[in-house]
Amino acid sequence: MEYKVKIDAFEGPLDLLLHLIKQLEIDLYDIPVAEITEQYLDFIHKMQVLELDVASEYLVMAATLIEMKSKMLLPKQEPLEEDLFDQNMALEEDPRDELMRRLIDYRQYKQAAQELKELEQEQIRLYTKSPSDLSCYERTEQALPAEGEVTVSDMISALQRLLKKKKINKPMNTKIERQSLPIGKRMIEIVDVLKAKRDLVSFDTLFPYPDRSHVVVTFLALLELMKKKQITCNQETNFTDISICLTKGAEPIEIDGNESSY
Amino acid sequence: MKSTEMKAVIEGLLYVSGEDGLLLEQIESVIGVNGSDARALVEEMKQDWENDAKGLMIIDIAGGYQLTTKPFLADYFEKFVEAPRRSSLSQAALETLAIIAYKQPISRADIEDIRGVKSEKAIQTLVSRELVKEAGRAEGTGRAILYGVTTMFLTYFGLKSLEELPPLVPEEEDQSDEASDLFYENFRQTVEGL
Amino acid sequence: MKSTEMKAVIEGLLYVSGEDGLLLEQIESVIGVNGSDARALVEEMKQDWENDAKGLMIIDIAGGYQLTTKPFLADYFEKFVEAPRRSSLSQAALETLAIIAYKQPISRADIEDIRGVKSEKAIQTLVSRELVKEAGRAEGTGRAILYGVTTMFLTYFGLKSLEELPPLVPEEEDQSDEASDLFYENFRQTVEGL
Repeated sequence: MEYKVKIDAFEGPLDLLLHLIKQLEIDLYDIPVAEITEQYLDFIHKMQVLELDVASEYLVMAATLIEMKSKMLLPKQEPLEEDLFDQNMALEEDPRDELMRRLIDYRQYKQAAQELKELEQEQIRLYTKSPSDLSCYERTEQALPAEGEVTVSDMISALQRLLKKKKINKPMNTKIERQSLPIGKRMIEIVDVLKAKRDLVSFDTLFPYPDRSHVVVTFLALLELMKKKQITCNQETNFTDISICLTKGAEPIEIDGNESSY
Repeated sequence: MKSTEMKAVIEGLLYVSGEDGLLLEQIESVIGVNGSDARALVEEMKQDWENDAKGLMIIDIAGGYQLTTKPFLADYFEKFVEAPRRSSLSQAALETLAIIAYKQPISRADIEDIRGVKSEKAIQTLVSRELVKEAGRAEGTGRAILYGVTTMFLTYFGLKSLEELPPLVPEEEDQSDEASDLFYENFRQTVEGL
Repeated sequence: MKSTEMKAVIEGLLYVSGEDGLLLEQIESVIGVNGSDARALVEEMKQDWENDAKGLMIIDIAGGYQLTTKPFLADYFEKFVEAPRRSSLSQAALETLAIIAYKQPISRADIEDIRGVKSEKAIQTLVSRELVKEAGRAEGTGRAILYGVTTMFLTYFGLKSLEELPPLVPEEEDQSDEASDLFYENFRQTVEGL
């Protein structure tokens, strides 16, 4: 028989205890130590039967519970008259107090974590973009911030953000790849862009995606358009940017959008 | 400058700032208005954008504003960005983060004391996601690292400030926890079936 | 889907794509319309946005569209980069600096390859602030300038030497908590193996 257990693990012995307390409908402020210890040990024991690696924290808690149980079993000493003050102190020293305090404490953070999770789930549905590069607006003579204001970790986190951004953009590229853009379609697009600009367009702007097949298709489309005398390429001198425009007075041609799929 | 133009400038600033968000002071210094006027403009923009043809909205985050997409777009974006934008935090990380947020500055030992389990890995995750940072050193021997939350923490959970954190409720009964109930039930059945 | 809603989705997509731009095919696949309808919608949006309160506009790029700020905002961006901000060096500068520090000697082309954007200005700024310097020339044609960090860089970040730079750890996939994972992983395997 196969069991598909679909849950998160207990977050530790306190979490497990809280769970048992709830399960057994126990009052957290008056824990029956014997009962809870038995249940806890039972659980741990069964995990061991299943040959699970029981984390040491669970075993430490087991020991604590056993110790507590034995303390509770010790006969209470009759207080002497002169110890009246001490007796009050002793009353407060219920061996369960420490555990109760920890459980209550832990439970409130567990609840806070739950609330954070809800906020996270709302927030995760909102998308933003990474900040734009505004360095072109910076004046180079601008003074450097004081030493210590910028740390190595600022630098590293900037780099991490960059890598994260690249990772996010990746799937979009693979998606485009799979669609295998026909050269004809790309030719139409290029002509559209050139028409819209009514001006010289730099070579680079026609290659906005660092996606290999997109680059290849764009390049082939440009060659095809040149062959058909639809576009003209200019380059002032060696190694300067190439600019492209529609050939003036060229006879418009019919482009088959599905032509030679790459 | 007319207020329409100011809005246009704010929109542009929000766009270039992206996920970093735009501080109120930045709006003030760029368009030369005071804080309350800047705030009023943004509030107006928020209202202007409440129509169906707008896909973007302005949210309040730590000391300023951020431009984000509206929640209903998430369904479409899951098609667009095939990987989830960011993985959500594990239960361990969330618990650790809650403790740090409410008790900061706090040492690892104190966190582990509250959780009852080792939390090194969880803290490391939170630091690497920039939700938590070193916030000083404890006095005394060892000078343990103390942790605190970052501005990113506020942004991540869409909070304006730490005061917006829901108050801790010690008395309330534990919320029913279906996940672990199920776990426990399955566990019991499995064991009994052995 | 109504056309207003489609516009909202396109606006959201344009925003999230930012400077990378959005391909027409992407619009088609996300909202499930054909190319000419998508194009018509964007053209309508362009017109809608021709009002003074809009700081953004849509421009044509090869095969698609890009959201960008209107040209008149440039003056404000100059003020903006000088306005107080959270991190005192821009993301662009920090990114570029980090790449140079870890990969030096490195050419501008290689930096741009990693960053995916033009980086001439960022490098120039870093050079003028003496954090980065020319550190030789590449072999081969062109003999591109190679950049490296300066002694000033080390002083500035309080480093004795480059060896003190922390090693780069690729951000792991979800680093969920070790302790509970071990506990649970074992349990799951055992249960599934029954």
